[in-house]
Amino acid sequence: MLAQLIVSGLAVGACYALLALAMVIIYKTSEVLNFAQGEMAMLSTFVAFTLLDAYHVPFHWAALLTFLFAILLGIFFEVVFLRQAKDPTVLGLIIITLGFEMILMGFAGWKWGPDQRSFPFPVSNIETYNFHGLVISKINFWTIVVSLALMFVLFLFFRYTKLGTAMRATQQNPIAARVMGIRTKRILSFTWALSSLIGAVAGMLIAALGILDPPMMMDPLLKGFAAGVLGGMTSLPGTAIGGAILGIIENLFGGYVSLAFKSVVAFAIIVLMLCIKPSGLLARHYVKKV
Amino acid sequence: MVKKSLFLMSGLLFITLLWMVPLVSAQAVRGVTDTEILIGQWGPQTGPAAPWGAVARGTDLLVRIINEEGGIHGRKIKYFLRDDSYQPAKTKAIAKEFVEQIGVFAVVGGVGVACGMTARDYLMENKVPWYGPVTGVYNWITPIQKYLFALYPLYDDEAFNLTGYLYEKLGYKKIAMFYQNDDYGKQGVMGVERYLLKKKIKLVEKVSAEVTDRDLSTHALKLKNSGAEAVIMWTMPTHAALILAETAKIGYKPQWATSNTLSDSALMMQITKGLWAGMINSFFGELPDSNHPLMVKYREWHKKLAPQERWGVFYYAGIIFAEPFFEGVRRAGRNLTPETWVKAMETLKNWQGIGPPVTYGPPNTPMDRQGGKHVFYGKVRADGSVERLTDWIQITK
Amino acid sequence: MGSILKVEDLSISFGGIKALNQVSFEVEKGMIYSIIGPNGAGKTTIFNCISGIYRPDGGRIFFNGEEITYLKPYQIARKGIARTFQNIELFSHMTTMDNLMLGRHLHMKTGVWRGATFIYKNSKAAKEEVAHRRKVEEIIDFLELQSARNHFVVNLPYGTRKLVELGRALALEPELILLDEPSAGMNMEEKGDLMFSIQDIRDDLGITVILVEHDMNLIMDISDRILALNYGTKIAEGLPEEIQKHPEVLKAYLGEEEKVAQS
Amino acid sequence: MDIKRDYYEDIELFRSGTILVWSILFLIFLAIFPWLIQKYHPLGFSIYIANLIAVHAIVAIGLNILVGYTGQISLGHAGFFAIGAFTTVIPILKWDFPLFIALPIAGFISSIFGFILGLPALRLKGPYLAIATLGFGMTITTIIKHMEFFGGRMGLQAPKLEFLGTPLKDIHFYYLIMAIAVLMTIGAIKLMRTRVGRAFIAIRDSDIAAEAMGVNLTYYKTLSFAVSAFYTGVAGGLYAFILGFINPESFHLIMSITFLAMVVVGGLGSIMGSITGAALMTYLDIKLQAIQDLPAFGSALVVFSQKYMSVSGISNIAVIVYGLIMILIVLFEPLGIFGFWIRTKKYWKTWPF
Repeated sequence: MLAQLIVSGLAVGACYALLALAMVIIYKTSEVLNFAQGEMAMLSTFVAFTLLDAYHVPFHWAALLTFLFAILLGIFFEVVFLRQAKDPTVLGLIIITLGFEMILMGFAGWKWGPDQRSFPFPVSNIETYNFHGLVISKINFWTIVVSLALMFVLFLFFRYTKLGTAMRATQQNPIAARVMGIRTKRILSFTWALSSLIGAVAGMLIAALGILDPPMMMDPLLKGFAAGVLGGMTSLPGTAIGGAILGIIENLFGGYVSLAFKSVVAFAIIVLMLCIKPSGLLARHYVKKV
Repeated sequence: MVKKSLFLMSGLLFITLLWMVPLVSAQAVRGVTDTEILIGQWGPQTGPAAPWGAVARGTDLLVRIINEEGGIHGRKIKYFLRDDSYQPAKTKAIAKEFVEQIGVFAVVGGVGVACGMTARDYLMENKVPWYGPVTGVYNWITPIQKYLFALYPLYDDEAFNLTGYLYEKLGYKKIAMFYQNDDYGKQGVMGVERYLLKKKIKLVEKVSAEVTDRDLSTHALKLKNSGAEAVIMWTMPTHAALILAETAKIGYKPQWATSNTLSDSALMMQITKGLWAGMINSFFGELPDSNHPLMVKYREWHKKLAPQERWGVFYYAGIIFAEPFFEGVRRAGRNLTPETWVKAMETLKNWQGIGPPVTYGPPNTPMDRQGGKHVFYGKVRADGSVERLTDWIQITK
Repeated sequence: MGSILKVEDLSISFGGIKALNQVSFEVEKGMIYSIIGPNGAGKTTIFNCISGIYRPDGGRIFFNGEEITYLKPYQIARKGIARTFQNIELFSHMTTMDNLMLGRHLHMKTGVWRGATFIYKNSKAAKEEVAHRRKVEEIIDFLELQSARNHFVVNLPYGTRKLVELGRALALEPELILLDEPSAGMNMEEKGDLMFSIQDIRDDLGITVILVEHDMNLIMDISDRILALNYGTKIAEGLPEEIQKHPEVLKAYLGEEEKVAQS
Repeated sequence: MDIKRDYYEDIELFRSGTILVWSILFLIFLAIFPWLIQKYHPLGFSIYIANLIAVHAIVAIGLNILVGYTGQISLGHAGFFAIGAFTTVIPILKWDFPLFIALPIAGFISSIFGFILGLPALRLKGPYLAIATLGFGMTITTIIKHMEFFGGRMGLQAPKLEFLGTPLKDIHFYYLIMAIAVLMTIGAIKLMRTRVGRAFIAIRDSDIAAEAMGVNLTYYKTLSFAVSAFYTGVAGGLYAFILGFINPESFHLIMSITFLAMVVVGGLGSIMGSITGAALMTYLDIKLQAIQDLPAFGSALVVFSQKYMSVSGISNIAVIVYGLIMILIVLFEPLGIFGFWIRTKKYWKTWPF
């Protein structure tokens, strides 16, 4: 049972990590906590659902179109709402993302209604791979693979591409970056597009794991946020580790201690851990210069 | 500056507009005029509990059918549906709006225990008839309220009898329970445990899920490790779908059984990708494809009046929760007041629409205000249709 | 006159770089003591160690003979050490008056209950508040900040903000005040006024001053003693005239100038 | 004129005659509101909304002390609200405490929890504090759900209140709530103008300088959480009686977010802003339910929904409008309604120019 709990925990953790990844990319470049992340992903997933269900588009085309939609949605939010904020406070930004979350949630409810649906996904959530008695459903397995692959690609992207370096520069000092000829506005739009895209991947996987309905991302998003914080909010490997730890702890706690408190134990642990290491697992702690 | 003042102006205009939402002045009997009867219902149309909102829209269909057929005693029904997002503070505001601003004759249905409980005393104090809260808990009948008639079969008794059916008729001795950790799920557990206590055995395992949980792999493992032959499930559709997928994943296939809350087999088959087949379900209303003459009629009207709605169980439950109310209105005659309505309701004896047979009486015991005392059992076939296993069975004495 | 501040072998390093390396010095009561050195020499770091913002890796700091090395900043303030900051750390959304009133924080007693419940003029909290406002007015007069009295400090010019910060430190009624580049961003006239203010602080208010400054004229004019640092190490200490001629100091500054010339 | 003769005038509640007059007018308005409104709107509904607004205003003020004045973020105030509600109702139900004792006790219990939450907050900033407070709010409701002492999942019915043997009606309760709200507002205004309030603002603007000036960060940060929790706890206690029935399920994250929205929309660091923010957001939240019933606009919406969206989801328009209002206010009035008020005031003062 222990091994199985850990394996299932890893599978869930991979979903958390994916969402955390989407949040972290934005936080890295613009220090915005995007509470609308979950609903952006949900909306993208609904678009995919409509393409598949109502227009019978083949899955790969539907996925591609959905990714395109997610990218546009990310850019739309950045350009139409966030960019309009003059000298925003951290709180103001949070409120903007929360407001956008409500709009998206309302829109999805208005367009598709509140019913639960099953998301047609080519990989089954019931068929399993069996490794020496440990079972993992195909979709869980592929979720882990996808999140690791995405993490790796992003890592390379940030480290070695020109755009990635520009994004890092924008994060560390936006004014200097602008002086150096980096078009920070474009970088920001790009960041939102990228984040929304990753969110859409996560949304489709989560919908395929369970069911598709407007509130489907509420719980995963909070856990993703928690995983991101655990990993330090700025570190890509950190989010992977954070997600995995969170998933495993949750499952072990649920399995051996109490199912009732399973969903809040994560937060208790995070608070405790943050008290010991306030900047998360893998982030450097900056001392403010006076 | 211009942009900002425009923004502000439109904001102010909007707020004033909201203030002007039309009011209806009070009549001699609140909500009853020569030509109209006003009734209201709240239901979550937004937020996480929104799937339940279909009930309130189903009632709307029944109202339109009645109006199309000429109304009741020359009066048309005017129906007000308000969204409370499952937030009690809003429910109470809506109840006050119904009574004081719109001036309804009665409230019908209404989802949620906490939501309804904030409004119950207020409605009763103002002598507003309330028919059929959409939850099967004791809160509605204890203490006995003169103007409140409950319909929904009590979760507790339903679970008690479902366990009996599994234990006696189908011979399952190792029974586990999977429930949602709220008032609804807790009452299910109470009923199941009450039955097993009578037989002097225990649940082999009871596993609860929080309403917000979306990962049930641990729950599934616990159920599997218990080795139960049958699992009774007392959850909402989302958790039902998740737990079935998770147990299927680890190769655990017990006999599942569940409450009428999950009796929307078509929906459940769809969201569980077929795993719902074989489920033993209790039902408190006719099956969606039933040949019951009323069902045939309602389905025809549904196609005509509200084709955009799915003919799901939650939806036509809105009809079930309103039918006896309108029967009471009919029996009360042209002189409709809360008092005559209550008197008329108390004359219902084994009256049946598409729901369970309903009996009320003068309020001597709580059960005189509990209408739905029957369910029947069915088994879900592989194609999503339901094989009716029993006729209506009385579950509440 | 006895020593008011004694620093012994103070060391601190950040990520392997020694920001301070065994620096020792002693300040006597009633002095204007200056610390000079090129950028990155560790001047501000000394201030941060004294006021408790950094915890030194080694060494000890004594204030009036009492060790204060590992005390927290607010405890050190309570002992009687006030400071200003290089990059102005004012409470920007408060008025000048309120900024200075915060300096009186330690001398006031009003807590939550009294603060929330005083309504009438003769309540204890009101009386205390009024008494301390009177005190703050004196400081405002002293620094000639009347015109900025009720303005939010965000809107004030840089030089005035520097003065407000100085006033806030004075409001604490400290025995020792640490001024971190008080003249930065000021014009000649303002600098002149500031010089007199600093002297008045010592002479009229009897407060010992430690100064970190780049403006050599100002330092040489008003300092009683000077400490020169380079790369976190003490290179000289003495009277202004001695420092002016000290070969290490000249090298540190000239050396720097050479580098500047080359780049 | 603007000449002050006495230092006391700076800290007076009413800094000028105009404010005094307006404040008195507002109090008179509150006192005769039930009488004013009954002509146009039946009593109970308006009184209920007014009560709800007053309670939300107390929460918003409390939250503003923490968020606007001290600069800490909290996504867990629904937790304090729940603590307040349950710890008010339970002593009254179980041990027959009178309300005026139970309510402050609830406030203090809540502030103890605030103090506890304040401890990790000492070391946490930004997203870290957000997640910690968010977790706190969720944990509190989960604990309440699982303790039968608190009525478990079933919730608790608030007892009927009596005063000298006569049961309190909504209208009596209105005056009680208003009195408490006014007192707590004055308390907050006063507190923010004295030593403690200055320390809070100092921590927000520059914690390093505050500490160097002798402000004990540990003490004042936790104090801010405690004061904020006290306000929220008292409000929670009143809320329980407004609703008449409390269930842990109602104190969810969305509630915390709504509180935060009230504060930001009203204006960070402004007590009056908190009150207007609470009033506006509560009013909209209730009133937007009936958006389809608006003349002309409503039926147009239905037609549009039928054509392009779904009719079953039409109520979601309210959510969309609510979210949009939140965004627009933050975008165009970063200081919230309070900021708008200040600008209008300036505009009128300098009017012909």
